Formats: sequence, structure tokens, C-alpha cells
Amino acid sequence: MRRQLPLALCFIFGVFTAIQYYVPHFRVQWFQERLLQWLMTLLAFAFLLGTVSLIKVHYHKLRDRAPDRGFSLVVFAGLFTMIGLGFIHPDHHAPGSPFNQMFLNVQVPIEATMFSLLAFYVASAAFRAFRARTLEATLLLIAAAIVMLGRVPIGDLISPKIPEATRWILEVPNLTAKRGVMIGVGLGMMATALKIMLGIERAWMGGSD
Amino acid sequence: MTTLLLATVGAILTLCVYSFLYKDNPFYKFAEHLVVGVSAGYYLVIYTFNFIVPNVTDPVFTLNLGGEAIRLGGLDWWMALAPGLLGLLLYTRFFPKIAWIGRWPLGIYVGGYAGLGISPVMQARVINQLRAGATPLAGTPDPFANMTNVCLGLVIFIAVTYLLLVKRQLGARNTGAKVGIVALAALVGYGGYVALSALSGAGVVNLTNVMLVVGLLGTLTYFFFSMRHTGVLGVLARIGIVFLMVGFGASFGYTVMSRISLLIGRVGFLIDWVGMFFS
Amino acid sequence: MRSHFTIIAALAILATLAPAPAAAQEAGDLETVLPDTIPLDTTPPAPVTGLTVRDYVDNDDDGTKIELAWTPSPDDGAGAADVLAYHVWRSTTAGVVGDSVGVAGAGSATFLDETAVPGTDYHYGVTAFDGTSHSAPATAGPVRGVRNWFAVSRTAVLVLAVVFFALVLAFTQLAERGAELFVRRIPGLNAIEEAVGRATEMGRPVLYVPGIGEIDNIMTIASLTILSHVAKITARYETPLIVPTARAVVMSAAEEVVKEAYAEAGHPDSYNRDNIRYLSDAQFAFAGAVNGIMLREKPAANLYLGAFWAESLLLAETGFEAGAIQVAGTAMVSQLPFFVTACDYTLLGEELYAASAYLSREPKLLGGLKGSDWMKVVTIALVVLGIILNAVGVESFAEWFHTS
Amino acid sequence: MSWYDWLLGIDRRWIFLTIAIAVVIPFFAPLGLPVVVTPPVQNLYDAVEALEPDGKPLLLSIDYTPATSPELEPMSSGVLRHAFRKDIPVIVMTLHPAGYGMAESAILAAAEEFGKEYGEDYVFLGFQPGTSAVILGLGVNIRTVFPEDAYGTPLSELPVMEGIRNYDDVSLLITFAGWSAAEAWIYYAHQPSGQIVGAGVTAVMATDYYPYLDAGQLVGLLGGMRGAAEYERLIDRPDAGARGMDSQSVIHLIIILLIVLGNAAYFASRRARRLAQARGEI
Repeated sequence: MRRQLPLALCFIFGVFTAIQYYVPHFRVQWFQERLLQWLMTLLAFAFLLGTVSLIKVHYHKLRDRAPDRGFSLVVFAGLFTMIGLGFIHPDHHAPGSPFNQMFLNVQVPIEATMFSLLAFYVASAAFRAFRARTLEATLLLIAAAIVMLGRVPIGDLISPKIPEATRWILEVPNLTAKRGVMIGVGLGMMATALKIMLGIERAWMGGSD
Repeated sequence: MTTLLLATVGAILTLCVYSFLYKDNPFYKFAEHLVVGVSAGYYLVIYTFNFIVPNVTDPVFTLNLGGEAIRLGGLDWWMALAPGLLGLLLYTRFFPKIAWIGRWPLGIYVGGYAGLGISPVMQARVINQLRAGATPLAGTPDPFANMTNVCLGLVIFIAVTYLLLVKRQLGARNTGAKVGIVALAALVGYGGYVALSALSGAGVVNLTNVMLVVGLLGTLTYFFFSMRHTGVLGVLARIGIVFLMVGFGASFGYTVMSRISLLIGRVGFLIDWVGMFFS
Repeated sequence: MRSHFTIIAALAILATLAPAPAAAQEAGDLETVLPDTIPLDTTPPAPVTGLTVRDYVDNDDDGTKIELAWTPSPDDGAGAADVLAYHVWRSTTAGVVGDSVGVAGAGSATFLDETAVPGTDYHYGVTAFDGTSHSAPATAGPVRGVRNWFAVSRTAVLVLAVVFFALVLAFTQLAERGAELFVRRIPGLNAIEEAVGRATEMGRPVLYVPGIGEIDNIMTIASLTILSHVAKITARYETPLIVPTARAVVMSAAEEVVKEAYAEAGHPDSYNRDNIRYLSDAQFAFAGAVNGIMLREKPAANLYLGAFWAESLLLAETGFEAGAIQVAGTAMVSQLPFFVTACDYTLLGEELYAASAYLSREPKLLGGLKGSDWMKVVTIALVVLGIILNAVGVESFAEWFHTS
Repeated sequence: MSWYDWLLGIDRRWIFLTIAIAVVIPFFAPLGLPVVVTPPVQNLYDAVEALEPDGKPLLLSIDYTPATSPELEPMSSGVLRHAFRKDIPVIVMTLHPAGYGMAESAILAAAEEFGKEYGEDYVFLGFQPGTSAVILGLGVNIRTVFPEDAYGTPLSELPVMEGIRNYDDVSLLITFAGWSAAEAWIYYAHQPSGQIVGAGVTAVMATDYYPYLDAGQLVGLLGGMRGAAEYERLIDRPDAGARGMDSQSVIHLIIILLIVLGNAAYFASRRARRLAQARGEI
């Protein structure tokens, strides 16, 4: 019950979804249509699991009087404001509702700005860390410089050869290298899926009992 | 007024995050924790009202599926209830004694998704790629002929120069002999090219396609782990790494644009915000 | 969609039935713009011949597809050269034209009806249409769509998947039975050992970052295997090993791994629990905290192995600036460029998995690795064969891989 | 102190400041450099251009999150404007919960600009979890996946959804994503159902999609802000993408300069150290 049943379920459902791809018959596709619905439902519940864990982590921080527990209060403030606005406000979907405004004026600016920090770091890394130390790194930097110039309008201005070279890099060496990587990674993905289905790889079960 | 107020909230939070560039500080931490809470709340509400309500609670409790009435205890009703119950079982993990029950739905979920992926991945990442990778080597128009020739020419030139001037492996000391050898190498190369073209029958060999095929074989060879990289495999793997590096370079050069786009977006927002005070 | 065709069909039928004067009037309007050398076309085009219908056995259908083929009208592209389109009609009764199911352009000789009801007998008719009138219909039937149990068009996918899985399972079995499977040594592993050696010489710690992936991420799992190897070396040299983590579960797993490795190396008391740290789940906060460690505790070797996202750049840059030897490895292709340029050595993509299989000799890892390797050989062989056959003019080989 | 030691020891916050200044200046002094259109963008534009007005609808999956919106929003706006201008019916959905808000604001802005009516000319189906399960489900029956639209209206009450059952009834599908959603559309919509797919992805991901483009699995590709700028040029309506190109040009030049300077200083200092070593000073 504890280990065999989940492994059996994993195997049965895995084999079914793998095989149905080759069976267009409606008797099989009828199950497939319902199974997809089940998978979506399970994913939704699994996602909300994360929210519960988040609450748990920060609750423990507050309870244990962790040094930066003040920030846990900030997390709760954000979380419960959103839940409150979403559930209490009758028309939370409507554009311009407080719920929507919180998304657009709190979540969007913070998330977008956090990622934009990388613009500064890429510049600083360009100066401090990107060195043509080996043949590999040199090739990489030359290709990078050409593509960088070729993707901005100023590249066209300097010489029409630059965008042409950029296109060539993207559609010849880049394409074929990425294709090789794609095939290799794809094989790895399939091997992992197979091992999960057959119960060879069972890290997803966690625990040891 | 409301617009200005809301924009100000966004602008202050933006500046809080940028303060991290100077150094880590409480303002940054505040924004960071706030967004963790707000986004989790946002996702929870969206998941609930977009999925759980129409697909689970509405059909189960109010017998309404997409505007159509369903029968209590009917197939549609069970098909909404059963996955919902399974989903609830996932939450047993918070109760250590019965946590193992949560593995049942997890088994369905993990197995189901693993099986779904196999064939489409085989088709999209392997079969279609090898189909596209097996390009004809001759008789097709080559839009990149110039660039490829220039590149191959450069590679040959650099290789020959390196051998002659840096390594001095050919023992040629005087300039005249060096020039002679370079000229000979060029002639041999050109002869080979003409011969290949003639052999291919359909006319000129499509060097770009040759390059595509060699690059693909090289990259695949580089990722062989059960064979020693010696002989032909060694050469192919070496070619593979060169292609990989140019490919990574392309990613690098392209990525810079991503990062800057985000900055431009935020700076544009801040400029608009400042502009609001003057309009 | 079907209503769309019904309208076209209705208009077409009206056009044929319409009395000549009305047509003439329309033509009269045309004459004002066109020279009068174009005569009014009242002759319908010659009908199509040789109509055949059959169930679409070659495809992944559930009996809803019927395939039609015919020889084009003599007036299509030749003769009067006035055929604009072919109309396809379907009926359940022989001798009745029935409903329109679609239109095929001039020059075409096939049509695929995808709207059939499985198991129903149909009679098909095809007419050539010149813009004003239809030819007499060519008819064929009855035919019925059969529900298929196997999508023939996907045979190639199935065959390759079966071959690949057989290879993976066979090698896994072999490894489990204790067969020696050769895996080439990954140069990056030498680099790791050198880096640890130099840290020892300098009397400074080693920093090992297992990425920010969750514990179920394969890259994290591979990284923990390599961590065990690294921990054994540091235990032997008695060099401090700092492991910052971004996930609580990864931290406890890392603790186990390192502790065990120290015990195995015979130095259980050198193990320092405080060096395995949980910093933060948040990406940038984690990167910031690791950078703090690099600047304060000055590790001489930084090893980044596992799943990395945008923080790769922040870590590698600070580490380079701090003057540490850096070895990285990830299968996140988009992050590889940053590691390659800023680190001394980088394990590219699958090399990370290969390194963990090499070190652990675990059958399930070796099986997957060897299976994938041989599948790459198959892929290369197919590409080469495809090119050769294409050059010789054999199309059927490439055609077999054309899946839907 | 030699020049290279000074350069190598510079506080990185000076570089941050340089970047900040460089990105702001073009906002006030635009260079207005022209953008040349590249084939992947042209192909996507042509695919949309070839759609029939009031014919089969265009399915847009707006899958990006706030973190990548500055790159991808100009793309989705460009395609939406193009479709609305041509009176092509549009169905919008998302595979990411944060895409809900992004999709909604993008489509509202475009619909308002062209005076399009909800339910008649376009519809927003909202979010469903499960990525591959959602995409595969749409190939079977759209109503099992989305029983109702984002605002709780059953699909049967929306005129634009009339007669739409699965991919057979959709002309073209375009995804805008900063994560693997774009790949998922290829695997689970293009491969099994033959749905024609186009994609708008971040510049980080773009190079990895060239094999798909070459193998015909993608009809066209918009890569990063440049892709958006090219599309804006094709529909002749410059906006955020085109505006950003000037700052991009300046910063790209600066970054190349930084790489060159950094390497020059690095090699100079290495050479100096070696010479010193040879002289026995170290």
C-alpha cells in the first residue's frame, strides 16, 4: 500500500498515456480525454500545496522568533491582502478591481525590476569576468560580439555585413549545435520518463519507508 | 489622482529593488518578501476561480458544468468529484502519520505526465530533427554560400598560418617557401572542392549543408560517453566543441538583449512616472 | 466550417440553375471592363474521371477520414483551361449528389474528407467548376470510415522509441549484473580535483553550490552524487567544504551526503555541520548571500554543479573577481555561456549526468547514459543513410520518417 | 599604478552607473535607427497576413509573466493589433497563472484601440493549469478544458466560439512565452495535431528555437525586443519595441567595449606579471 500501490498507479497511468498516442480508437481516446482532465485537477491541487508550505515556513519563523521574522509578516500581509481582495471582492476578475490593481502595481513592478537587475550584472560581468582565456572562450566571445552587434540597428549602420554574419551564425553553426544538444537532451528526457514509469527512478516518492 | 498614486506605489517598489545594486538592504528585502506573498495570493485566487470553481466545485455542488446542468451521481459528476478527492489526498503530507497516502495521487500524476511526454518528445526532438538534419549535400540553392566560404576560407587561412608561422612544423624558414606552401595548400583545397562538385553530379556542393551535417555529427559525438575520444571520434568531437561554443556565443549575444529589454521597460516606467508630476 | 461550404455549394448550384439571361447580364457588366473577345462561358468543363474513394487507413484517425483521388478534368490547365476548382459532394444514398464537404483548387487530384461519421456508408461525387457551371459529377462509393486501433503514420516514432527503450533497459540490466560498462573520464572531474588541491595548498575552503533546483530535479540529484565525491577529497585533505543551498530539503540531503563521505574517508570528526547552510529560497537573495560567502570566507575553489537559472552570472562573476578557481556544470543550456566564459572549466549539459554516473557507477544512471549513447549512434547512422539515399534518389526512406 | 591595475580594480558600481545613464539618454534624445526585418519575423507576419477576415480564429496563448513582460508584451500587442486591424477573430488564453493579468491587460488595450467587442470579435478564456495536459486537451475538445471563459460565461454563449471544437477549427496558434511553454506547444499541439504554431520568445531562449524553425515545426519566430520591433515595423505601428531599440544599440556597444577593455587589461596585467616573474621579481 505504501510503496507498491503508488508505483503501480505510476506504471499503469504512464503506460496508458504513452500507448494512447498510437491508438486513435474512440474507446481509448474517451479515457484519454478524461485522464487529461484529472491530470489538470491534480496539478492545480499540487500547486496550491506550495502555498500551504509557504504559510507553514513563515509561521514557523514567527513562532521560533527567527532573526528576520519581520519579513515573514510582510509575506503574510501580501498573501492575505490578495486572498482577501480576491475572495471578498465580488468582481475580482474585472480589470481595474483592487485585486487586479495589486497585481499590476505591486507584483508586476517588483518581479520585472528584480529581473532587470541582470542588465547591470551582465555589463559588469562583461567587464570583469568574460575573458578570452581559452580557444573555446575566445570563439564564444567573438560569436557573441558579432551577434550582439547584428541584433541591434546600430550593427546595420556600421556595416550590412554584420547582420548577414549574425544570420549565418544563428542559422548555421548555432542551429546545428543546438540541434545536436536538442537530440541529446531529448533522449535524456525520454530515458528519465521511462525510468519513472517503470519505477526504476523513484525520487518523486521521497522518504525511505 | 488614483493613477498617480498607484504608479507611485509601483515606482517606490521599483526603487526599493534597485537599491540592491548599491548593497543588500532592508528596503530590498521588504520588496522581495512582499512579492513572495502577493504572487502566492494572486496564484491562489487565479487557480481557484479559473480552475477549481468551474471544473470541480461548480459541477460537484451546484451541478453546473460550463453552463449545462449535470446529474447528481452521473458520469460527469463523478468525473469532477474523483480527481478533486484525489487532489485533496495530496494534502495528507502535512500529517506525518498518513503522509504516505499522498503518494497515490502523486503516482498518477507523475506517471501520467511521464507517459504523455515520451512520444511527442521523440517526434519533435529526435525524428523531426534528424529528418531536417539529413540535408542534401548538393544541388540545392545555398543562400549562405558567401558567408560559409568566407568562414571556411578564414579557418583554412588561420590554420595554415598557425602551422607555418607559429609552429614552424613544416620547417620552412624563408618567406618565399612559406608563400609557396600557402599557395599549394590553397590549390589543393580548391582542387578538392572542384572534384567534390564534379563528383556530386548535380553541380556545386552545398558547403553550408556540409557544414550543417558535420556540425550535427560533431556535436552528437562530443556527447558520447561510452567511447574514448580518439581517432575519427576525437576529430569529430573537437569539431563539435567548436560548433557548441559558437552556438553558446550566439545565445550569449542574444541574451544580452533580454536583460537590457527588462531594464528599458523599468526605466521607461520610471520616466513616465516622473513625467506625471509635470503634466 | 461545414456551413461555410454549404453556402459555397448553394451559390454554385444557384449559378448552374440560373437562367441564361441573368448570367448574360452579369457578363454584360464585365464587358464594360474587359475586351469583348472573352466570350460568355456557358459550356461546363469536362468531368473528372477515375474517381476512387477509400478509408484513410494510413492515418491516425478514428474512422472520420475518407480519401478521394481522381484524374483532373481535361479542361484543367489544358483544353478550355477554365477549371477553377473541384467540388466534393457526399451522400448516404447512391445516385444523390448530397451535401458539399469541401472544395479542392484547380490542378489538385486528391481530397481528404475529415468529417465522416465512422461506420457510415457514403457515396461521393466530384464536379469540376469553372466559375459559372459544374461538370457532370464523377461518382464513387460506397465507402466507410473504419475506426483504427493503430496510427500507422506514427510507426517510425514507435519503432525508434522501442529501440531506444530496449537499449536503456538492456544496459541497465547489464550494469545491475555487474558488467563493467566503460564510461570515459570527464575532464571536468580532473579540474575539480585540481581545484580542491589548490584550495588545500592555500589553506582556504572549497565552496560547493548544488544549484537552486528542487530535490526531484535530476540535475540536483546528479550534483549530490558529485558532492559526495568532492566531500571525500576534502575530508582526505582536511579542507573545509562549504555547501550553501536554496532549498531546505536539498540542505538535509546534502548534510547526509557530506557526513557519509567524511565517515567513509575516515575523517568523521572533520565534518562540520555548520558548513552546510540553507540561505534562502528566493533566487536573488540566495545569490547575494553566496556572494557574501565568497567575499568574506574567500574560498579558493568554487564549484557550481546543478540546476542554475539567471543567478549563474552573479555567482560566476563574483567568484572570478574574488580570484577563485571555478568549475561549473549544468544542463541548463541557456546558462552555459556565462559559465564557459567566467569559469576555468565547465561540464556541458549531459556531461553533468555522465560525471555522476561515472562516479557512482549506479546501474540506473549507467543504463540511461549508455542507452542514450547508442541511440546517438543510431541517429548519426540514420542521418548519414538519409543523406546517401537522398543523393542516390531514394525517397521512401525519408518518407517513412514523415510522421504526423 | 598602471592603467590596467586601475581598470581591473574599479568598483563595479561605476559600471552600473554607466549603464543607468546609457539607458536613459536615448529616451530623451532618440537616435531613430531603422530596423531591418529578418526572415523568421517576416514569416510569422506573412502567416497572420494570410488569415481570412472573419474566418477561422487566431489562437493566442499569452504565457509570459511580469518578469519577462517588457520583452514579450510588445510582441503580443503587435500581433493583436495586426489581427484586429484585419478583422480576424481572436481567442486568447494562458498557461501561466501570472499570464492571466498580462494577457488581460494586453488584449484590453488592443481591443479598445480597434473598438472590438468582447464575445463577438475576441474572447479571453483565462488560465488552466497543467501545460501539456491543457494543450493536448484542446486538441480533443476545447470545452472540456475551458468549460467557461475567464469571466464565468459558458463558451456556448459566446458567438466567436461557435463551431470551435479543437485545433481543426483554429487557423494559427501563436504563443508568447518566457519559459518552456513555447516548446510544449510544439510537442503537444504541432506534433500530434499538425496545428501550425508560431512563437514569440525571449532573447534568452531564441537561439534554442532555430532547429524548430528550420524543421518547419514553427512557422515563424519573434526573438526578444528586436523581434517585436521588426513586427512593429511590418504593421507600420512603432511602439515599445521600436522605442527600446535605441537604448539597446547604445548598451550593446557599451558592453562590447567593456568586454574588449576588460580583456585588454587582463592580458596586459598577465603579461606584466609574466615579465616580472621572468625577471625574478615575484
